[in-house]
Amino acid sequence: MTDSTLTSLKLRGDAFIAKRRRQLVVAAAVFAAVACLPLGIRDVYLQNVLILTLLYAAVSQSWNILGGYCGQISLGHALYFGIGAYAASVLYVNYDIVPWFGMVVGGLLSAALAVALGFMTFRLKGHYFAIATLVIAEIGLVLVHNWDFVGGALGIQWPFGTDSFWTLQFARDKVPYFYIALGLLVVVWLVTYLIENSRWGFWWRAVKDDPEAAESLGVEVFRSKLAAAAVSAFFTAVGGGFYAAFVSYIDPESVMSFRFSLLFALPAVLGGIGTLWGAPLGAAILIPLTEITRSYLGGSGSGLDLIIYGALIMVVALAKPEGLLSLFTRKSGGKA
Amino acid sequence: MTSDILLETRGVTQRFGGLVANSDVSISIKRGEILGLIGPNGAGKSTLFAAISGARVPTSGSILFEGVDITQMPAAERCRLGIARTFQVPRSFDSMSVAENVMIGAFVRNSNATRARAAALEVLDYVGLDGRADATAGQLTPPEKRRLEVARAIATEPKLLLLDEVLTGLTPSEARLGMDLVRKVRARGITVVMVEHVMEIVMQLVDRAIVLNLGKLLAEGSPADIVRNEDVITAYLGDRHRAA
Amino acid sequence: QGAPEVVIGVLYAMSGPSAQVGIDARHAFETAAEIINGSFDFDMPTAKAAGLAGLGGAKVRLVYADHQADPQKGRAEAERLITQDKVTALIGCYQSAVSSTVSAVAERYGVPFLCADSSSPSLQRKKLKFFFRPAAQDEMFSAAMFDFFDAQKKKGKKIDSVGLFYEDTIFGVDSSNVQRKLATERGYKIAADIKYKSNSPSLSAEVQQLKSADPDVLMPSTYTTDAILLVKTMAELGYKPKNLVAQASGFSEQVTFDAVGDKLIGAISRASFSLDLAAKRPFIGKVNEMYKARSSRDLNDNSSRELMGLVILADAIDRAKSTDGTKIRDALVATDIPGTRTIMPWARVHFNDEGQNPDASPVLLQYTGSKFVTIFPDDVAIAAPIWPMNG
Amino acid sequence: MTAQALIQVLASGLLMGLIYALIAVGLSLIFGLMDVVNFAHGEFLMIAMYATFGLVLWTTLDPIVVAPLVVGLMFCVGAFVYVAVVRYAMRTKANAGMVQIFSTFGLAILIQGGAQYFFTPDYRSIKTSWLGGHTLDLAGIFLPWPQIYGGLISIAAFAALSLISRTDFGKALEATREDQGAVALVGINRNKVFAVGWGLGAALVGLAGTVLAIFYYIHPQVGATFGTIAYVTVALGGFGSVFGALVAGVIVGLVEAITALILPPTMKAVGIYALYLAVVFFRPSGLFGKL
Amino acid sequence: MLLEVKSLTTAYDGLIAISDISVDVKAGEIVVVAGANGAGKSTLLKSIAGMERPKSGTVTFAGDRIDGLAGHLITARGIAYVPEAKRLFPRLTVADNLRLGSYLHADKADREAPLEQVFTLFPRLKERLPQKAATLSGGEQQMLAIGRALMTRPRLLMLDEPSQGIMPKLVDEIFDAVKTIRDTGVTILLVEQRLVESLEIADRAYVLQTGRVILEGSAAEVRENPDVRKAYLGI
Ligand SMILES: Nc1ncnc2c1ncn2[C@@H]1O[C@H](COP(=O)(O)OP(=O)(O)OP(=O)(O)O)[C@@H](O)[C@H]1O
Ligand SMILES: Nc1ncnc2c1ncn2[C@@H]1O[C@H](COP(=O)(O)OP(=O)(O)OP(=O)(O)O)[C@@H](O)[C@H]1O
Ligand SMILES: [Mg+2]
Ligand SMILES: [Mg+2]
Repeated sequence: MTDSTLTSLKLRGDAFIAKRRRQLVVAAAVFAAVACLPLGIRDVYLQNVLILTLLYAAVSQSWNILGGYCGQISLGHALYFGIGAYAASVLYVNYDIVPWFGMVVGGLLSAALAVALGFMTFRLKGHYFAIATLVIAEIGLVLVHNWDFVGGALGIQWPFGTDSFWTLQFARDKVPYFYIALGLLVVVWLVTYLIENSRWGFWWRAVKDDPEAAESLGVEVFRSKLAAAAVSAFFTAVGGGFYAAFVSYIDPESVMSFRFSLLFALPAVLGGIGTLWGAPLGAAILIPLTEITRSYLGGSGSGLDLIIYGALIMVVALAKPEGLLSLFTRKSGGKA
Repeated sequence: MTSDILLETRGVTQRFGGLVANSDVSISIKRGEILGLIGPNGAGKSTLFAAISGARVPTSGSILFEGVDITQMPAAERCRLGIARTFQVPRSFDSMSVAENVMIGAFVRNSNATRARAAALEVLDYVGLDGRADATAGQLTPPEKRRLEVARAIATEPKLLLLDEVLTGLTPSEARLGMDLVRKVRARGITVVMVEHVMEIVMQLVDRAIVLNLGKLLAEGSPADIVRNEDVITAYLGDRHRAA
Repeated sequence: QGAPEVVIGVLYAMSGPSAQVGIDARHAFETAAEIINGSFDFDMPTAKAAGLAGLGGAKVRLVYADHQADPQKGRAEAERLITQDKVTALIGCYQSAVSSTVSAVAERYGVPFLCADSSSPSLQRKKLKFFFRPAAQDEMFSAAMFDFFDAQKKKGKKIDSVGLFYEDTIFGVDSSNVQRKLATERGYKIAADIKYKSNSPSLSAEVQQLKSADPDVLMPSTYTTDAILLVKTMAELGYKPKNLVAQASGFSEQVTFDAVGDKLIGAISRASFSLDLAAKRPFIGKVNEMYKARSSRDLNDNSSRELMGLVILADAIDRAKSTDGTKIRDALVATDIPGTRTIMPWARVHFNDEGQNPDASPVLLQYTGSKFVTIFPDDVAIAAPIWPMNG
Repeated sequence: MTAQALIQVLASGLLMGLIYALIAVGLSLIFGLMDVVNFAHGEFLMIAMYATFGLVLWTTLDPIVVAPLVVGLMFCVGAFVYVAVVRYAMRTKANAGMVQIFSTFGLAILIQGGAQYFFTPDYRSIKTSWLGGHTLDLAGIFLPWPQIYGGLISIAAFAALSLISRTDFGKALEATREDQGAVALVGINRNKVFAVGWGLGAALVGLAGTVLAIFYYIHPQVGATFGTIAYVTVALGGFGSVFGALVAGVIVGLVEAITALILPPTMKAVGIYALYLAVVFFRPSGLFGKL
Repeated sequence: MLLEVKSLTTAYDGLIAISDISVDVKAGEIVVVAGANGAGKSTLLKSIAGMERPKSGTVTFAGDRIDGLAGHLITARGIAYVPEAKRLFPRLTVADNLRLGSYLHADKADREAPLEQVFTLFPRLKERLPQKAATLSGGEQQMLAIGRALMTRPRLLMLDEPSQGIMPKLVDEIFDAVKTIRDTGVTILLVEQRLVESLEIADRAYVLQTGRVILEGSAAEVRENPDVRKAYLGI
């Protein structure tokens, strides 16, 4: 190889590294800006919306790891969310174990379950897989519904306590929740960022595009899927644990219903599937919209809020099928 | 070097329902050679590639690579051992860029992304696709996709490279460049098996040819012998070659 | 003009499967607000004076929020109503799960929450300071049912076994837990104990089990959709329960009876309300007319509780002479309204230390094919029960 | 439980299974044959039920009589939804599946909102009809006439669909599913083919709606009650197989009924779900799947 | 003139692939288009077939403008196109693929006659009728693609490198077949890299380079052109 090609290679490598660095800088700027939001937004309701947005961004990004990067469209992530919520709640309410620990336990449980279920479902392709995940989550929902130890249909009410960072209970103050949710999003984003440029990240995308070709190029397809499922389930469950602490009451329907599985996928899809910023962007648009249409139109009972909400999802999905993120990225061969 | 046989198939048979695509095929591939695998359409060449590369476990028979039985080994593991293949119908990762496609191959030997990228760019340069490194693979024309297939396979740094009709659809001058590339690959110490229907290429490029017909081994020998083989002419080459 | 306004937050599901309840509730609250804000010659608190006399004739204004039956949304909406709309008090929420999170928010913000129509006993057990429920809860309702059975037994009717049939929600499970306990305590055999999935496409297998068990009394706890499906399926499979005594809900909705025609003749439901009372207290009829004008249906178990709930809340605010949460709370604690001044069959309205009105005596109503008649307790009954229900 | 009761449960399960199959038949066309995800399938059913209810109220005719009208109307609804929504979802190159899921999910919410807006969230039901409330008593085994009617309609609908899928048009549907761009090479107008396909799918679910309206309650969320079961039924039967959807529907009905006897009835869906998982574990493309 | 392409320009995402190309095909002719990889041969055919929308220029077929028409309408007018990537319906059987070829023809004779022709041309297909197209060997897929195009009973058949992946014996047969097809009255526009063989059967030829026509003429003229000889003759 000639010297000139070597230098050109180096240059290109550098451009690539520069791009990665630029992504980090952008992320730092965005997250810093978001971190300043509570300074301006004092209204509890709006803070509540912000927290939900961050939470959905984080959970949707977790879904995106399996669904967007690895191409395994899960319609059952409510299961992992529920496990996180229940683990944190049961450990805290029944055993007085701080929810931080419960979140991690829920995450590990979910990751383990995701791997176990993966042995069953990852042989399935396309819709068969999607329906299998849906069905498994529904089974989970029914079981929890009928499991008295975790409160069954009655759910679990978190006790009132004094405000404390450890128990994640703040009576009126939303700001701590905001920063915890932001922290969660930052962590999930960073993990995605790091994996994206690792061998796993590339393997996942190869598995998504063409598993058979990937296999012939040394990609451990099955293990790739398991790994993606585990990471994805872990963070989804952590999000669930946070949600339980945040709402301080959970019941099966309110953390595990099928609707949630869809709502976790929705921001990533609308924002841009398999991208670093798609899920956060999707959540930033979708969640405030959901909350605000319901709050300001839902009270009438006319169904108008649903009409607007449904139409918006439809319009966004159709107008920018590759995701809203494509509005921000230059039209080049590369990805965002 | 243990032996000069790199890979051996023993009685490989592949059935699809009533159809026998490979029937008791036993061949040996010698280290360092360029072996031509030819035969009529549907003779079972691609099927044999699938068995060797691990895409499909044969109905019966066994496959030995460097003396180790790999018949049941998953494709990914074979790739790490040093077997790489291209697909006759190109199967690129269409959402990724050309360079990223090749990186997937390069990850077999480099766990670090930056190094994998450097390796991938080097291979692209080598096969002459460097100009398209940042294009999305989905945008490539069929001949470009075939070249990408080759690049990806080379990036896995194989010992054995299975090329399934990668030089079709080229003008003669382009085909010449392609043949140079295959020779360069072999010069790196990579054993090459290629399926090709264009006899002008096969004749000039391969050291040895194996002919399959109706799933069975029909003939084996130097290219010059093969084209004179009456059975091969009847089954495969046709009258024009008899005249020639 | 000039008169201060009292803003009250109303939380219901306005979309989703139980949206109709929310919409009916809206009409009930609007009727209540009309009574409070206008001047009516009803012997009911806050009716006579226009507005709240204690607050210089302040008018009540209602702000509605849709919680979509989701506890999280209920909580968020409650916070929004408190912080943005600066509501003085909250009222709601039908679904017990939502009442649970809303009561927690109310407690944290020191805003009274009047739980109008959730009947889960677990709500009051949290001993919240700002939680008040003027109506009965499932324990009281179920106790009334079993009191009725005991009375029937005394009269020589055969009631040995009961069949519990309940949906797998807080409402169903809570209700069945109480009923199971009471049945055991009072020596009734539980011939069937069936928890089913709410909003099922079919109840055939469940009904077949009921039919096989054939209890003396079938005691369903179901929402409207399943009530309709249950009754239709029973008819289809040729199962006529000997008696049916329902935990209201689906069996107090007019639509259920409309949907199933004459199949429910003789069915008994517990209730908080009976239009029969209008004979004794004529203003009840007038209130009902006002409600009917808005919603084109009669007051029922739910809407009556909602309407009365707002009146009781307004009365407390009136007496508190303030919109301060704590003061209203104190006024609520001090509430003491004789039952005759309500539209309900209650003995009295006052709150124990759990915020529960222990004297919200329930009634049992029997459907005669055209209307509901009160059959229990005896002091308000206007007819003897038809028992067994099919004559 | 007596043997008679057991037979009753199985018979009810069978009839319900045929109803599930009838609801799934339209989906097996759209989802199974064309491989387009339609998350608004339950809402199509709901529209058809309201349409039946409205027409019955307006014309005072029997639901069976107005059925053809509803079916025709639903054909238009289906074709319109394709032309106005799904066509755009199918144009995309990247993750078309997800775009379909969410555009039809949005549509489902919109339709629910629309139903609430126009019809209020109240529960409706058709009070009198020829079949409603009538039951066939076979030696103590009760078979409700509406369900028997539904079962027959279901079988007829499947027969019709399997005939359609064998025609050129049926093949054109499958070809368009395989490669939307390539069908032009043989002169197929993919938009026309798919619009008609959606029309037929909606018409079939419309048929289910006219049957359900006789004995089921109607309200804006009623679609959700049947939606999941319909998806599982189609997948269980196997994508691409019309016959599979019919068989799967019946199996789902029976398994559900049996599960309700063995487990607490609240868990009866678990039986169906577990069955699906078991089947695809051994046969990754469902019972009779071709795809 | 059956097909008249005038100053056609087509671009992908703004990148011009062919520019200002004019090509004529008379009824009954076999016209060959040649050129290096990426010269724009396939793009030309795609633009005529309506698979890509040209930026400017016109395409006239049998006197009617067809540029900008949807692909299926162009097929309906009698242009069949076998793309380089074949575009079969992979999970449909060979039989169904062929059957769909005659989608436009309701008449039984219109369906059966070409089928006979296809089976005579490619007996292999007849053996493979119930097999899914995706599992065919590469060469069989090529046969099926040509067969499917013939089933549309075209007036103009456009073939993009039909000899690709075809065994030598059959390559000759394919060229013979092309001639036979022409003799049944179908006009042929052929993109081929095997220039020698194709010029043997062709009437005229065009040579493209980087999106432009650099040479056109009768088959003999093109064969004798020194640049062509250098690029195409002998490996
Ligand atoms: N999955 C399968 N199911 C059924 N038949 C198959 C399958 N795969 C291949 N075949 C058949 O097996 C035979 C051998 O196919 P193969 O692809 O190996 O041929 P080939 O020698 O590579 O031919 P070509 O030169 O045309 O590519 C063909 O007739 C093909 O139709
Ligand atoms: N789908 C596409 N997207 C972007 N660019 C394309 C696309 N298809 C072709 N091109 C570009 O257009 C130019 C012409 O391509 P075309 O396929 O027409 O060439 P060709 O002459 O058919 O070559 P080949 O012999 O390789 O088939 C090439 O530079 C190619 O890279
Ligand atoms: Mg091959
Ligand atoms: Mg080309």
